Parts: sequence; structure tokens; C-alpha cells
Amino acid sequence: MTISIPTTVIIMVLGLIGIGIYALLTTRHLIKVIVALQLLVKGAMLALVLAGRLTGQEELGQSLAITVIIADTIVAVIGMALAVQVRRVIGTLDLRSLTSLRR
Amino acid sequence: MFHVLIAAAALVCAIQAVRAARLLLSALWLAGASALVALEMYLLGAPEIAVIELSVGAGLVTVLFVFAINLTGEENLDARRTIPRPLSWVLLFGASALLLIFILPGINQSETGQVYATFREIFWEDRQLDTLLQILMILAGVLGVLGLLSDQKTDLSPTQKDRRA
Amino acid sequence: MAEQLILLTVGLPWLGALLCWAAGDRHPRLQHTLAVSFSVAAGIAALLLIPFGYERPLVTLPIGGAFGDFTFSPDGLGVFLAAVATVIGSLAVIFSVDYMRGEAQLGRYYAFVLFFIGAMVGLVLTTNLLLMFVFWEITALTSYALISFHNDDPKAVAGGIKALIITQFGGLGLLIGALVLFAHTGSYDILAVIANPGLLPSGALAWMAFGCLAAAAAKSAQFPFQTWLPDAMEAPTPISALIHAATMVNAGVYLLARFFPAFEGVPGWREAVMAVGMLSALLAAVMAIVATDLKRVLAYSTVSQLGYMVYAVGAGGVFAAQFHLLSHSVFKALLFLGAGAVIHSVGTRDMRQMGGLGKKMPFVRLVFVIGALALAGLPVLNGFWSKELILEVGLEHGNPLWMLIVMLVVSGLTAFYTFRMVWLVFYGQPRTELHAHDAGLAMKVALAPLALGTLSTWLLAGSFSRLLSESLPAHRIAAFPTGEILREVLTAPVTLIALLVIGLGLAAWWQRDRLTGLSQALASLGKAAANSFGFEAVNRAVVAVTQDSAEKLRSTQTGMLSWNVAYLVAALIVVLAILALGVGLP
Amino acid sequence: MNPNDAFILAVGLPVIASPVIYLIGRIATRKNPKVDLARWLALLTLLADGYFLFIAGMEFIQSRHELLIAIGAISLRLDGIALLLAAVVLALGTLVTLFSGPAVARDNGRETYFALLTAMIGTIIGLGAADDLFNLWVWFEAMALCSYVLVAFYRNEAAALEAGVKYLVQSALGTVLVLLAIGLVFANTGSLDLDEIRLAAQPSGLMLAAGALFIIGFGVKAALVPLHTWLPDAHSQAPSGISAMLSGVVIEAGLVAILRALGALHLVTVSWGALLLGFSAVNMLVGNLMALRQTQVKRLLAYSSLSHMGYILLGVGAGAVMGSEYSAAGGFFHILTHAMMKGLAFLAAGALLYSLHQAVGNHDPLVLDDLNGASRKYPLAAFAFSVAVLGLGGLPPLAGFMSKWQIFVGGFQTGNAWIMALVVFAALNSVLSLGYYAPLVNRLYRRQPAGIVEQGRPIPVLMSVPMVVLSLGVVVLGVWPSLADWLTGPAAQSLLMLFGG
Repeated sequence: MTISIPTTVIIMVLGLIGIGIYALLTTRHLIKVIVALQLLVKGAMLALVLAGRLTGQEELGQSLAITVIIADTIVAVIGMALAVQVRRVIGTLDLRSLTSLRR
Repeated sequence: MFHVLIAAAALVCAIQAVRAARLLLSALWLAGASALVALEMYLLGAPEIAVIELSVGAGLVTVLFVFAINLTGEENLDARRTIPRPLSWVLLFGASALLLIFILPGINQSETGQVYATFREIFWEDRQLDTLLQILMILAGVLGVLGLLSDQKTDLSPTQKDRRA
Repeated sequence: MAEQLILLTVGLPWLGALLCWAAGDRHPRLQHTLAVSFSVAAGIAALLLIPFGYERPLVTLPIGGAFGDFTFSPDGLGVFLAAVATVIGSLAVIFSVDYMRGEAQLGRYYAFVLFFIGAMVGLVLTTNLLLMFVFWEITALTSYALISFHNDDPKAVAGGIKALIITQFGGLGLLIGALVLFAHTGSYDILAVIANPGLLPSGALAWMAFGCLAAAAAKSAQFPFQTWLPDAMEAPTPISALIHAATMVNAGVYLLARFFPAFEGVPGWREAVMAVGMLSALLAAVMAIVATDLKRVLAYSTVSQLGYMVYAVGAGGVFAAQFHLLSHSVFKALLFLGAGAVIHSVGTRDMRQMGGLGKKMPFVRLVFVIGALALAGLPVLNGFWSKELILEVGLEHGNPLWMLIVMLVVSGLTAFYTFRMVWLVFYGQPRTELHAHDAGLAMKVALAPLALGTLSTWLLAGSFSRLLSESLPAHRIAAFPTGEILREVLTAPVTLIALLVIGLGLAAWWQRDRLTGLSQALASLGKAAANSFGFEAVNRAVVAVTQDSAEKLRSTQTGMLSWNVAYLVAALIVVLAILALGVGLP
Repeated sequence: MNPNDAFILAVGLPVIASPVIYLIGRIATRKNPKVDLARWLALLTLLADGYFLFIAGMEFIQSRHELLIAIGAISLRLDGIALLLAAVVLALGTLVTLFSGPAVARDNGRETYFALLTAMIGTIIGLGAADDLFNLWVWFEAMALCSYVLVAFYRNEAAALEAGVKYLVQSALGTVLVLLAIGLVFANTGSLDLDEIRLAAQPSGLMLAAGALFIIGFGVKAALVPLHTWLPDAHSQAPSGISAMLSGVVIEAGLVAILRALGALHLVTVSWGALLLGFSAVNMLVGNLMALRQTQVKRLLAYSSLSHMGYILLGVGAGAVMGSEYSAAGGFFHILTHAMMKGLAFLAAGALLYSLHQAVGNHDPLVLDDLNGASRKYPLAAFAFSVAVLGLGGLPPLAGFMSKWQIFVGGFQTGNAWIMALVVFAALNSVLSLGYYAPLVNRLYRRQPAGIVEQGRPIPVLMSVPMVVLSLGVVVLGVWPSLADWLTGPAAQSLLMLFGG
């Protein structure tokens, strides 16, 4: 039994996104949360490249992926800056301590 | 088969990145996953983006992580859960299974068409609006980091002082 | 000419409201003056408008689209109620000059009173159902603001919000009515549907009819929405007189009367209206018998009297209902303002602490007794004639006899609680040391015309019936000269029976000491009445359940990022599942 | 001026001006810390942008032809929805810029603030006009990036940072889901152009999944319950001007993104409208119940935004499903009036927050007790706040009544029993909402002021001007609702084109 390339890649995409979401659901460390976001983005980016490949527009797919890389690197940067500031002001990166806003 | 191996390896790296106890290791596993994703992209016929992913995703972001981890320090968090573990499994598998059922039949039916433009044309001409907007995003990022992390010589609020004290 | 007058009657009070607000609370004299002059001017404009009721000119402000054109057309019903609103409104404002002297935030007080007067006029003059709903809601808003005028008093705040929520809840009926009308005819024209109810399919018409009944019941504090009115008595007394006795609460009766030709053919509607009126009249009268707070007794009696009017509309007596509305507005405003003079003077509303006040306040006693006799329905005051007309209608059109008998019993109860009230306040021995003084000049200026009106408005019966008859063709109201109406009332057998029952009620009060057995038998009824027959408990339960579920729901906002993500994934699963099932709108 | 050029400028000017505002503002502040050049530059930019939008918009309104401009393979389209969103964001943005001066003057990040605010306004205009699926995401992401930092603007406050973290993570997760959906649509249709997708999209599981991902991904920003959990935190912790922008236009921009994406997939299934209406019901109920027991003013207002998103969804949902033009126009009218009313509410609350807390160096939240008797000292802010919340509660003669009315009328005109039931449910919710709006007003007019009110500082004049303008607007649109028809009518037609044309 062989698994086709698109199937493999789409499983990889969903796998990366799934693992990222699982991390968001379970982790308590803010830096880990940002790691999880990066994993999510890798998956989505791969989906765009795959889509380009499947429709014969690899170049277009790549072009989109570059924009995604830029955007999400910036998200990561802002996230890390927030994390640094959280550490400075609150003193911990534990998400359980970031629950003062509730109800 | 090669694709399956890469996929499996990437997923293992991802899992390790999530599971790793130390943040530094986590960042390194992430870099590994990133490199494998870049490889897969290369195989899918996207060499340019593979290079960029390798340098930015696996390189720059990892450096940033190391930097951030240095600034914030490692922190040992006890093992208490945030939400019940079974619930997260149910949610995860529910969503993934549904998405797979929806998507898989459609994804293999797509066909390879004709390549009609070069990467350079598409990136700099067809998609120039996206490209221009990247500059705006970078600007927002720079302003964000400056805004968040610039030196705090200004007044500390009373609550802040209490917390420090 | 009519256009200008309409715009003046709506616009003058609103302009006055703005000016009173803008004048600032540092200039109370200016505020008093502005309020009095603008309300009196509006009253004059409304009186001048009455002759135009025969012509029914149409004023249109083009808005279009989903809002229809804003149209006004003064007909008999409209000009009459506009006159009631502005004239009694100006008297209440004049009364307030004394009553509210020295109070803080007069600007807010007068602005809302004037805003209310303008809205009430608009409500009765417009022929666009959307616009009617707008004015309907504005009267609710102003009523709320004025009930809660003493914001620092939690009871006043609670009473205000209760009134607002309950009337708004009932107002949904009017909303549905207006939406149904527009959905089927593409306009909000009230006159069209009254002239030709066949415009709407019968099902839609039924929705509209019962929706309007719900709205009317809520606005007029009728069964099962009656609980807000007694709590609204936290308002300053001139407000109770104006809004919660003489004008706003009449809007429900007005609505039913206005749409009567369109809805009378809806199966079960007339019976439902009569039942609502009868139950309200009965329950409120029983509650008035046991109440000890002077204003609450008046509030219950208002519910009860409005019950008479609603009953009359259901019974097919639009003219009788409107005629009683006129009488009631005058004598109830008189009673409330009289009570206001008493309360202002002695500083309490508890009748158990009063007694023997008549000697210290002869003028107030005189006018109050006139109003009370009218309320009790004794000849020859205005309440007598209009109430008898209603009872007579109860015999016509094949209306059920048992309802009429209940209404007759209620008139006996009315006489009983009225005399109890007058006795407790003005006669007997003083029960506590209260320093009382007679009414001030502005109060007298407001009370005297109302007392005169109570003695004389029944003389208008003939011309009033002609006005309604000529300007409301669809209502098929017959016009009679005053003399004929009076003779008819006097010769009707029902009148005799009613007088007998009223006499019985009076006798019961005089002989109350001998009726201990009966009163003990009624003790449990009295207890139930004091608790509003369980309606208060229902209100409280609804509020408690809402608050409780709100509080429980808040725990879903955990503040924990992981839970937030979990909700997100769960939502994705649900959306995918719905898509898998292919759910669409049938 | 050529309308096409004006349109390009209207989209581009704020984006290009943003770095200039930062740099010049920074230099000016370095030289003299009291000079606040950034704010005035931002204001100038937005006014000029309003002029360009006016020229382009008038052309569209008069000729009834959408302006379509191709930049490479991507085109920008000025249709009714784009015009409405642009007009709302510019109007509110200008007032917020005017308002924000004093509130951020004490912090040393004011150039950042105004530069990012201007950029965010530009990205929302672009988002409304995007005619390419991926480009839509780029504008959306840029908007999000600008707003993250604005939410966490008080960077020394634990609560603001916490709100910023939650907002960033949930938004980022949402945008990833959107990206996945774009990948799926791209793979299936081979195109990113919305019109081409509209023609090519056929019912399939893959496209259903894409639609679901669009709804959830964009829905995070649009605050669909239960994706809303970031909103009360972010809206209550952001600077008040930003709260006004977030509630007034950013969540609506999320909705516009959903509508654009689903519009392109409208042939895929009949369920889109049902889903929108389902979210509408949940949003109204949950928003109201959550607001009912709040004690913090800005948090209460944030929850009320959820319920108002519900009304908007009812309008556009009924418009999309049944092709009811009144519904759709009502939905867009409510976007406009909600922006005015909620903007006004946040600005008035912000003015009080500033005078009572921030001006004395205190970052405590504004709680209900702080409002007691505030009308004595702050008559304008108290009046403006009352107008805003009573309008939100749907009382006439204020704008909120009329926009809700239009939604309701449209719903009944469809004749669909489910939609009519939903209208009645919405009306019931409107009554319920008075249970928390009305007591707010009561507090303001108490006679005995709270201690904190007596010690409060005066409200700066520049903060008062936007409040006066918005109050007037809320009253005028309430008395004469058809004044907005020229804006809401074309938007409704554009929506019907998206979902049926």
C-alpha cells in the first residue's frame, strides 16, 4: 500500500497543527506557547506550498509562504517581547499566574 | 516513502518540542521540525521558500528563542494541568478526524497544471501588494518591540510599586 | 394651521425640556418658569387643535424605506388624549413648583416631564405604527427616569427598572404587531388596517391583535403585568398623578380603542380583552382594600379603573371607555395631587399614621373628597356617569353576564376602599403627632381646576360623542346629545343595581366593626392580596433565575488560556458537525 | 481628482504615513517633550484620507459602479461594504485620535501609539477593499499585528500584558486556521481571486472544511461566542481609545472578512446563513448574561459588544440566507450605529477613567461605584455615557433603536418562522440588556457623589469634543434614520451580490 504525496503532506500539515493545538491546550509556559504557534504556522505554510504544487502554481504558493513566514516571525517576535515584559512585571511565565482577568 | 519518513520525523520533532522539559531543547527541536518542513517544501518544488524557511524559521527564530530564554530564564513549573488531559485528547482527535474526513477525498483529486510565471515575477509583480504590506508588518513588529521593551524611566504606577515592594 | 399646531404640541414640550436641562440647576426659578410656560403653551396648542379633530388633516415627514413615512393625523381620539396629556401635564408642572421647591437636579426632573408630555402627544397623534412604538418607548423611558428620580433611594431605582423591564417586555407585543403590519402591507399605516382589516391574513391579524393586547396590558398595568404600577409610586407625586394615573397608563386603553375596528373580528380577542380588564379590576380592588400606603391605594385603584376601561373596549364600548378615561384622568390626577399635598405636608405615606388631617388642611380635604366621590361612582360627579355607561355596555353585544356581575361587585369594593382611605386620612382622631399645613398657592392653582373638572366634565358627553363619531367612522360610534346620554344612564336598570351595590359598599365600611366574622373569613384573602396574589413572587423568581444563570455563566470565563483554546477547538468541531449534517433554514 | 487615484490614496495614505508619524513625532518629542506632533500628524493624515475616500465614495455612490483597481494580480475593490467599513473606521478613528492625546500623553510611547493607530486604520480600510483571498488575510494579519501592541500599551501593568498575551495567542491561532483554509481553497480552485473562486467553488467536503476554518479563524477576531474569550480582557485593558476602536470596528472588520470569504463559497452549502444566525443567537444571549453581573465598566461594555455582534449577525445572516435587503441594510446600519454608540461609551468611560484614576497615576479599573454621582462634576461625560448606553439598549429616539428596528423589519419580511423567532428573541434580549444599561445611568445621576469623583481632575477639552460629536450623531440618526441610507443601502446590495448575485 502506498500513500500518495498529497495525503502524506496533508497529514503532516494536520499533524503539525494538531500538535501545536495540543501544546496550547496543555502547556503552562508562555515560551512554549510561542513554540506551539510556530509549529502551527509551519503546518499552514506547508499547506500553501502543497496547494501551489497541486494546482501547478508552485511559484505562487512560495510567494504566499514568504509573506506568511514574515508575518509569523513578527508574531513570534512580539510574543517574545510580551513574554520578556511579562517576566519583568509579573515575575513568572506560568500561564496559571496569568489569570487575573476572569469572569 | 521518503515523504512519509520526512513527515514522521517532522512530527516527532514537533512532539519533542512540545514535550521537552527544558525550553532550550524545545527551541532546538522546533528548529529541527522547521528544517524538515523546509526539506519537504524543497521536495514539493519550492526551493526558494525552503531556503528562506531554513534561514528564518530554523535559524533566526531559534536565535530569537535562545535570546528570549536567556532574558527570561528557565522556570521549573510543577506538573499541575491546566485542563483535564482526556478533554484535550478528545478535542484534538475530534477536530483532526473531522478535518481529515472532510479534506482527504478532495486533496487527491487536484491535478497538476501548467507553470506560467517565474517566482520573481509573481513575488515582485503579481503579489506586490502583499510584499509591500510585509514592510508594514515589519514596521509594526519593530514598533511593537520598541514599545514593549524600551527603557522604563517613566513613572511607575502605584500598583507597580506595591508589587515591587 | 393644523400642521403647525401638531408640531407645536409635540415640539414645545421638547424644546422646553432642552431649555430646562440647559438652564442648569443653579437657576431653579428660571427652570420653574420655563417648565410652566412651555407646558402651558403646549396645553393651549393642544386645546386649539381639538376643532381640527373633525377634519383629520395629515402631516407627513418623508423618511421612507424600512421606517415608513412619519405621519401625524389628529382625529377625535388623538386630539382628546393630546389635550388630556398637555392640560393635566401643565397642571402637574404647576403643582411641582411647590412640591419640588428646593429639590436638587430640577433640570433633569422638568426635562423628563416635558419630554414625556411631548412624547405622549406624539403617541396619540401619529398614524405610523413605528412612530407610535417610538413614542411608546419614550414614554417608558421617561417614566423610568422619573420613577428613579430619587436615585439614591434603592427602592426608587428598583421600582424604575421594574417598570421599565415589564413595560418593555409587554411592548414586544406592539413591536411584533408593527413588524407584522409592515411585512404584509409594506407600510406602517394604522388607518389603512383599521379601515380594511382584510389587508392582513387572519393569522397575522391575530398575532397583531394579541400582541397589542399584551402591550396594552403591560402599559396600563393590567393583569398579568399589574405589579409594576404600585412600585412606581416611588416617583415624586406629581409624576404619579401625571404619568401613572392620568396619561401614560391610558396609552394601553388608547391602543385597544384605536385598533378596535381592526381586531374585533379576531376570534377570542374581545373576550380576552374583557377578561383582562375584569381580572385587573377585581384583583386590584381587593388589593386596595388591604393596602396602607396612601399612594399605593391610589395606584391599585388606578389599575382597577383602567380595568373598567379595558373591559369596556372589549365589550364594544369604545365611547364609554374613552369617556371614563376622561373622567378618570381628571379625578385621579386630583386625588394624586391631593395626596401629594398631604404627603408633602406630613412627610409620610402611611395612612395608619394619619387621621384627622381634615381640620388642618380644609382645602385639600374638600377637593380630595370630591375626587373620592367620583372614584366611588356617586352621582352627579363625572365618575358616576362614565362608570354607569361602561356597565351598561356590559349588557349589550351579547357580552357574558357573569363578567358584568363581577364588575358590579367591583364597584362596591371601590366604594369601600375609597371611604376607608378618606376616613383614615382626613377623619377620626389623629393617630400620631404630625405637623400639617394646607396646600401652597401653586398647589391650589393646580388642584382647583381639577376639582371643577371632576364636577363638570360629564357635561361634555354630547360633544365628545359627536367628535368621536364623526372623526372615527370605522369605529361606528353613535353620537347623542348630552341630555339623551344622561337620561339613558339614569333610566337604565343597571344604574340602579350599581348604586345599590355602591351603597352596600358604603354600608359595609360604616358597619365594619359588626362584620368581624366576615373580615376574619377574608383575612387570608387579604394576606394573599397584600402579596399581589403571588405575582410578585413570579417576578422575583424570574429575576432570580436570570441573575443566577448569569452568575453561573461567568465561571466559563476562566481567564486560562488553555480553556480559551479548548472552546475554540470545540467550536470548530461543532461547526464542522453542523456542516456535515447540512443544516440549513427550512 | 481621478476617483481611482483617490481610492488608492485612501487605502495607502495611512499605511505610508504611519512610519512618518512615528519618526517625526519621535524627533519632535526628543527636542521638546511637551510637543505632541504625532497626534496632530495622525489627525491630518486621517482627515486627508477622509477627503480621498469621499471623492472615491461619491463616484461609487453616484455611478453605482464599483471601483476596481488592479495592482499586479491583486485587485482592490470599492463596493458598498468596503465603503461602509472605511467610512466607519475613518470617522471613529479620527475622533479617537483627537480623544487619545491626553490619555497617552503621560506615557513615553505616544509616537508608537499614533503610528500604530493610523496603520491599523489603514489596514482596516484595505481589508474591506481586498478582492483576493490571500491579500485579505495579509490585511487582516497586519491589522492584528498593529493591534497587539496597542492592547498591551500599558506595558507595566500586569493585567494589560495578560490581556495582550491572550489576544495574541488566540488571534494567531485563528489566523493559522484561516491560512489552512486558504490553502484548501487554493488547492481546490487553483485561484485566489474571490470572483474566480466564487465561480469555481463547488460543494465538496474540502470546501466545507475551508468554510468552517474561515468562520472559526476570522470568528476569533469577530468575537463569535465561544471564540470571544480574549475580548473582555483586551477591551477592558487597552487604552480607552483603542477599546473604542476594537469594539467599534475591529470586530466588525473580522465579520467583513468572514462575509467576503463565505461569500466566495456561497454555492458550497446552504448552511452558512444558518451558522451565522446560530452564532447570532448565542452571541446575544451570552453577551447579555455575562454583562449583567459585571462590576467593571469597560468589561461590561466589552461583553455588551458580544450581544451587539449578535444583532449584526442577525441582520447580515438573514440578508445572506433570504436575500432580504432590509435585513442586510439593518445589519450594516447597526455596524455604523454600534461603532458610534460603543465608541461613545468607551470614550466617555475613558474620560472618566482618565480623570478619576489615570490623571492621578492610578491604573485601577473604572468600577460601577466610581460612576456614582459623576454627573455633578462631569455633566458632559455623564450625559454622553447615558446617551450611549441607552442607545445600546435600543431606546428611542437614539440611533440604536432604529438600526435594531431595521434588522427586525427585515427579519419579519423574510416570512421565515425561524428568523422571525430569532427576531423576537433578539427583542427579548434587548429588554434584558436594559437590566444592566439602565442602572449605569442611575448611578451617574445620583445626588451623593462617590469620594473618588469629588477628588477627580477635570476632563480635558480635547476629550470632550469627540463625545459631543458622537452624542449628536447618535441622537440625529435616531430621529432621522434614513440619513444613513446612502451608506447602508449599497452595502446591503453588495452583500446580496456576494451571497446570491
